[in-house]
Amino acid sequence: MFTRILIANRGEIAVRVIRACRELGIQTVVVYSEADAGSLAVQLADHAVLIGSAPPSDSYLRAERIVEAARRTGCQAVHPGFGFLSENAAFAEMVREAGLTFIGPTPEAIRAMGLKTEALARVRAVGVPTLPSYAGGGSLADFQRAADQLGYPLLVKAVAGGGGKGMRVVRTAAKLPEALEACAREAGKAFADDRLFLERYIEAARHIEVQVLADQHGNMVHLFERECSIQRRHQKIIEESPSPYLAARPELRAAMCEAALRAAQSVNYVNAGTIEFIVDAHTGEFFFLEMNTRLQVEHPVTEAVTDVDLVQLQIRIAAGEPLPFRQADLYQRGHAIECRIYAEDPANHFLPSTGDLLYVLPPSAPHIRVDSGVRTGDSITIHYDPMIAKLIVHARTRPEAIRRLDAALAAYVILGVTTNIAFLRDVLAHPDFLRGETTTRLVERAFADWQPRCAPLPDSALIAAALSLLLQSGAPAAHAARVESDPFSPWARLDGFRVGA
Amino acid sequence: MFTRILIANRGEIAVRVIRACRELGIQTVVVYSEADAGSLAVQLADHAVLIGSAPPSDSYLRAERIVEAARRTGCQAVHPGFGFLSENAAFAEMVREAGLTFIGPTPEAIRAMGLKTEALARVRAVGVPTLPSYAGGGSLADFQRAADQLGYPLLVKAVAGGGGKGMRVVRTAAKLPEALEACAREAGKAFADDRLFLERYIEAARHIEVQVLADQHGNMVHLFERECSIQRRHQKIIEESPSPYLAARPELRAAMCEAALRAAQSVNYVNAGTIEFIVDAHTGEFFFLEMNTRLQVEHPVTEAVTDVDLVQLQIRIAAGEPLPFRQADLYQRGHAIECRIYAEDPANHFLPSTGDLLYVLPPSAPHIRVDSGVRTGDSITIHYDPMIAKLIVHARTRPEAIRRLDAALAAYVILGVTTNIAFLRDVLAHPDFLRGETTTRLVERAFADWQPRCAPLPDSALIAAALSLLLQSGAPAAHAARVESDPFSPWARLDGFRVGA
Amino acid sequence: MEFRFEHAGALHRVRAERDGESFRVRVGERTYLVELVRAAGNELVFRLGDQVLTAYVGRDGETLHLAIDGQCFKLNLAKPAARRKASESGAASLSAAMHGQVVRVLVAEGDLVKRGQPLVLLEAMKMEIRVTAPHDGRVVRLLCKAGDVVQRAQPLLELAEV
Amino acid sequence: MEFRFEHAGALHRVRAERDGESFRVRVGERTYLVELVRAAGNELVFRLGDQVLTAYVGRDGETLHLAIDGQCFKLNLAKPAARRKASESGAASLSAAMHGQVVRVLVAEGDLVKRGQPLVLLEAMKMEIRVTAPHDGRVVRLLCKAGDVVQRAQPLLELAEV
Repeated sequence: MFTRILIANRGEIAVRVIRACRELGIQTVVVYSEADAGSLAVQLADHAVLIGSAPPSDSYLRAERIVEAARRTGCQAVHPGFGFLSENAAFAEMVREAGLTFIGPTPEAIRAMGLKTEALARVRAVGVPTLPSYAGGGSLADFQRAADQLGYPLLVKAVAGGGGKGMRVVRTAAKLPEALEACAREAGKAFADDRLFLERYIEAARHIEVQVLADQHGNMVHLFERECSIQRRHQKIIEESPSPYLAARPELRAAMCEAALRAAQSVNYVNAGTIEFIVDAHTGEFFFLEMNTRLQVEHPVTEAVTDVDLVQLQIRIAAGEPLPFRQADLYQRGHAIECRIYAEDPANHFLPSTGDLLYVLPPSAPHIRVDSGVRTGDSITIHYDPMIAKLIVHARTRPEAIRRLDAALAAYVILGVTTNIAFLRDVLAHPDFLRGETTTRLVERAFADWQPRCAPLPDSALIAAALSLLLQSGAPAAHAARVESDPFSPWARLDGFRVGA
Repeated sequence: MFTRILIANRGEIAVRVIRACRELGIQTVVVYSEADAGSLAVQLADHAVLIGSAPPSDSYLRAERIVEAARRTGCQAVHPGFGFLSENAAFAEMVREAGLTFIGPTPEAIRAMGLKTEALARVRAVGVPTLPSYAGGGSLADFQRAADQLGYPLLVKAVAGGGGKGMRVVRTAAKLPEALEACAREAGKAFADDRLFLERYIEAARHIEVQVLADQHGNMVHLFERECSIQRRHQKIIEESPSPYLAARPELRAAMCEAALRAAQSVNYVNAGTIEFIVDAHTGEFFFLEMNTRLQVEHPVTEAVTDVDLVQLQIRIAAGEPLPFRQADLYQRGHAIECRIYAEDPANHFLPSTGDLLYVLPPSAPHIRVDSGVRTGDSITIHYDPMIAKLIVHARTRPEAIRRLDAALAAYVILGVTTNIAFLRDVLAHPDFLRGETTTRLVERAFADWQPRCAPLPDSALIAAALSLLLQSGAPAAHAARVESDPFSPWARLDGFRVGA
Repeated sequence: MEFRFEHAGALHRVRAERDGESFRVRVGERTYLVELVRAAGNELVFRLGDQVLTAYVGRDGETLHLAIDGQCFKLNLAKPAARRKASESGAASLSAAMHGQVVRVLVAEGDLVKRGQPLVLLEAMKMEIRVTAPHDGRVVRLLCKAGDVVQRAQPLLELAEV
Repeated sequence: MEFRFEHAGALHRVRAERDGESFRVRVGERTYLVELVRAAGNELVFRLGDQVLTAYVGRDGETLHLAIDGQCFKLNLAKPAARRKASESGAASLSAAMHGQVVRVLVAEGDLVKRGQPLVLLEAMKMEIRVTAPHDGRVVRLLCKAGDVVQRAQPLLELAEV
């Protein structure tokens, strides 16, 4: 087993990997940008190495600096987290060539699944259904001809895409040229590859994905599904396991899990990966969308229902250990839901809300889990994803999990930036969500004009505001109350606390 | 369903019940003593009613004041938690007579199981094995004669006992009179009932208990076992489910769970209850010890492996709802361990350590749960149990759960009082514990002369100490660092923050 | 002490003063006797009768951010801010909706534009945001250029109604 | 600034001062360049080379409670406390091991007692604690009576060696 691992990431996923390493008795090194010098990940890691300025292109995407940091600090392996270099085959190769272990699949598997068109051809070859599509590569006229053949609505997607970037739904032929241009621009920026392709667009679609784990000894298992249909602007915001759609269709679940294993085997996959499917809610047909050759943001819901620690398993597999279970040993128990808490304004096109986190108090209650990389005093900046936390709950049944999640969201205090908490609570309370009738367009359809309920200002808020100012104003302190001291307060203490020569 | 519940308790269990009520949408009222005016339970409840001074005899044991508070605040039901009045049949009766619902069993069941000798006779009648014993009631000479017949070692126990109070192991006839006197004194104080009885004492004993749940419609299920063999001074400190002893003996588990159901049925039990057994590790024989007619401190380990929220079920059952599952729907998955973190000194006879909690930072990581009723600034006083928190972890396997618990204990920061954290970590690391070969005497046998490992003072600690004093001394603040502000600091702010007329 | 808070366009006056161990707080015509239970960090716990309330308070300049009972409020401590004024030309300025970088300016000074027409492309956190014309008009003045980093609410251009 | 800390009977001298954006801290013969990362609440985060350390600090009178790297330390800020002194009679006082209430005093002044013999019964948190004689001796003076509430370390009686 490794004794020291470098984490080539930031934020909550870096923290998550550090916590897994602590339980395994492995030391951690994080790399960080100047903007993250005081981050929670830097604080929790055993060592931290500065690799550049805030823009990812000068730090978290600088493969050579990261490999150099790993070598210099005596690490044996590199965990890429998700995003940044996690699906970059050249990085995985560079890590391998430096004599280190990349905690993830081989560069070959990353490359094979990274180019969407190649991935589609591969999985089709092993009998996994895919959406009717046009592989692109031609002129605008070629795209227009292919689009007419596929029929509208259709999706324009980036060949190197992922995470909703470089993707547009097009409903009429007239809008196609504009969509192609916008997608190419976004894709060029995000992936340095502006190639596009077209795909059939399913109106009543559910996004359901299957987690797989494979070791270096030829053993592979699936860890059931996650449903991630609740999305805004093609970004997942609520994920759950089991899928309410598959709960009533065990034979469909079995077929999808089996297809996922075949897809992963088609590239001799090793380590943790996810096969994303789109399911037509009307027909029950499912289609391979893509394989994510890394850990997913929403991996905690799988951990909650299977009791498998995916990050620890990733590390064990990379170290050469065999899987400690067979397929028959695995189970999917209870119901888990995750929601992503963002600094964004759902009433204003989900625009990110940058600023300082004046105060953050995560909820505390049985069977909830908070994965977060920020705390009071940190800032949400323009440079990185504005996610504040993932809140995950687990309960025996789906209705109990929804109630638990709602209570936890109600107790989550975040001051200083606008968040999507009120929005998430309204989505959880929507009749379609409660019935499990979720499609990827629920948010767009039912929450297009969402506004936060305008709560009248209660007197208690005004009392609290006045009291807080009164206490700060230097008026006589309330002696009866317990007033906590902050030894690192920059304000001088008046009680004569002064020691030393 | 109830709309408002009164909680007749304090500390972590009051907080636990409040959290359950929040998920159920039920308002809460807590009663509190003067010492608890600023407690977390008071803060989290919707309403709080002062019922007396710090000594429990003037507050938490004042049944009439509690019932009056419930009536005055419009509650429909009373949750007694554990300890205090939770197993007091007269209190349950008083609640019923006030037209309120007691969230627990009937006064009749409490009474039947509360008198140990009656309880033993009842369960023996339905074929549940009990320890050879002498029912007491006679003179010292009668006790001495019975003891000679039972043979030494034996246990002196209080008829109304529980929680290790009024209990002594006696190994020779010479020590019997002294033990009887001490037990009678303790029992009289703790339970207002100084009657005693004698029981066979098993040297290699394991304490294994079975959780049961019964509704008002005649349905009853068990929720498998908890093993609570790790005890100090007859107080449980580490509890787990499944029991490592029963994991290898499924037929014994089935027999014990079946016996537990029979014992509970013998008093027409309703609501949550626990049947405690002692198991002879050498022979595999099991004997009924007592039934606890209330929630247990260690209920979270059962919740972790069964996904059943016991507190919410208690409330639903009391409201007349039927059990939402049958025995066959229940499962026991993964492995859960709880440890109790006490303000006490394990190197000095586990003497409680009173004082102020200068700083408390519970660990934060996936699949851990912290149930606590105190936070930074609170005090551990002479009046109440010195438990600071229960730390519960859940994992797929027992070794993973142990590693997770150890990492969480290492991350738990408690400043101001001596705690048993280092001791608990040493118990978890003991070869017998790791092998699951736990008996109730492990602590007494292997940790009698335990001392904390004397870590040499690292330079980093001295650096931190000096830096903290330097920052407080009014020396120029470090501008590069992020320094959080505390708006309620009693020390005046120097930056001209002053608003209002 | 009297405090004035602006919230959602309304002005609230609150008087608060100590009264023995408690505080007397007057909100409009209502007077409350408030007992302080705990003030620690950003947390304020107080009692009104047998109700115990917890508020979390943070301050950012003249704005008090406050969470109570699962809801967040922003209270402004200053006098009501001066309304955004039309410029001398009779034009109103269009501002950036968030902190970001200007990718492209799609119009020139003097251009006539239609309601909904894209004027400026911003990028932030890898996302493109399009600033569109809120009404038909004429671009009076450009206040940004491609490559500029702009703050939230910073004016990007002035648009006159025509 | 120089600070002196007593820990486990040993005295440690530490000099700390600002040096630009960092701090220079001298512990014995070793000098560290320390960069402060974060100081918030009771939490202090600092950097030593590429190592990032978090310490939690609380203060109780002249005692600094400190947790770092999973271990707790108590550092005394004052000069080493005066050792417990024998009284004029040549007797040493026996103290309460914890805050509690005296249930019963089992001896009288002048009594000769054996090592291990119970002298006083205390009760705290519903638990009985027995104060026993650490050696054979004579009870010189009783300093408590049944019903007294006693603090941790408060003398209960004086016992002379015989």
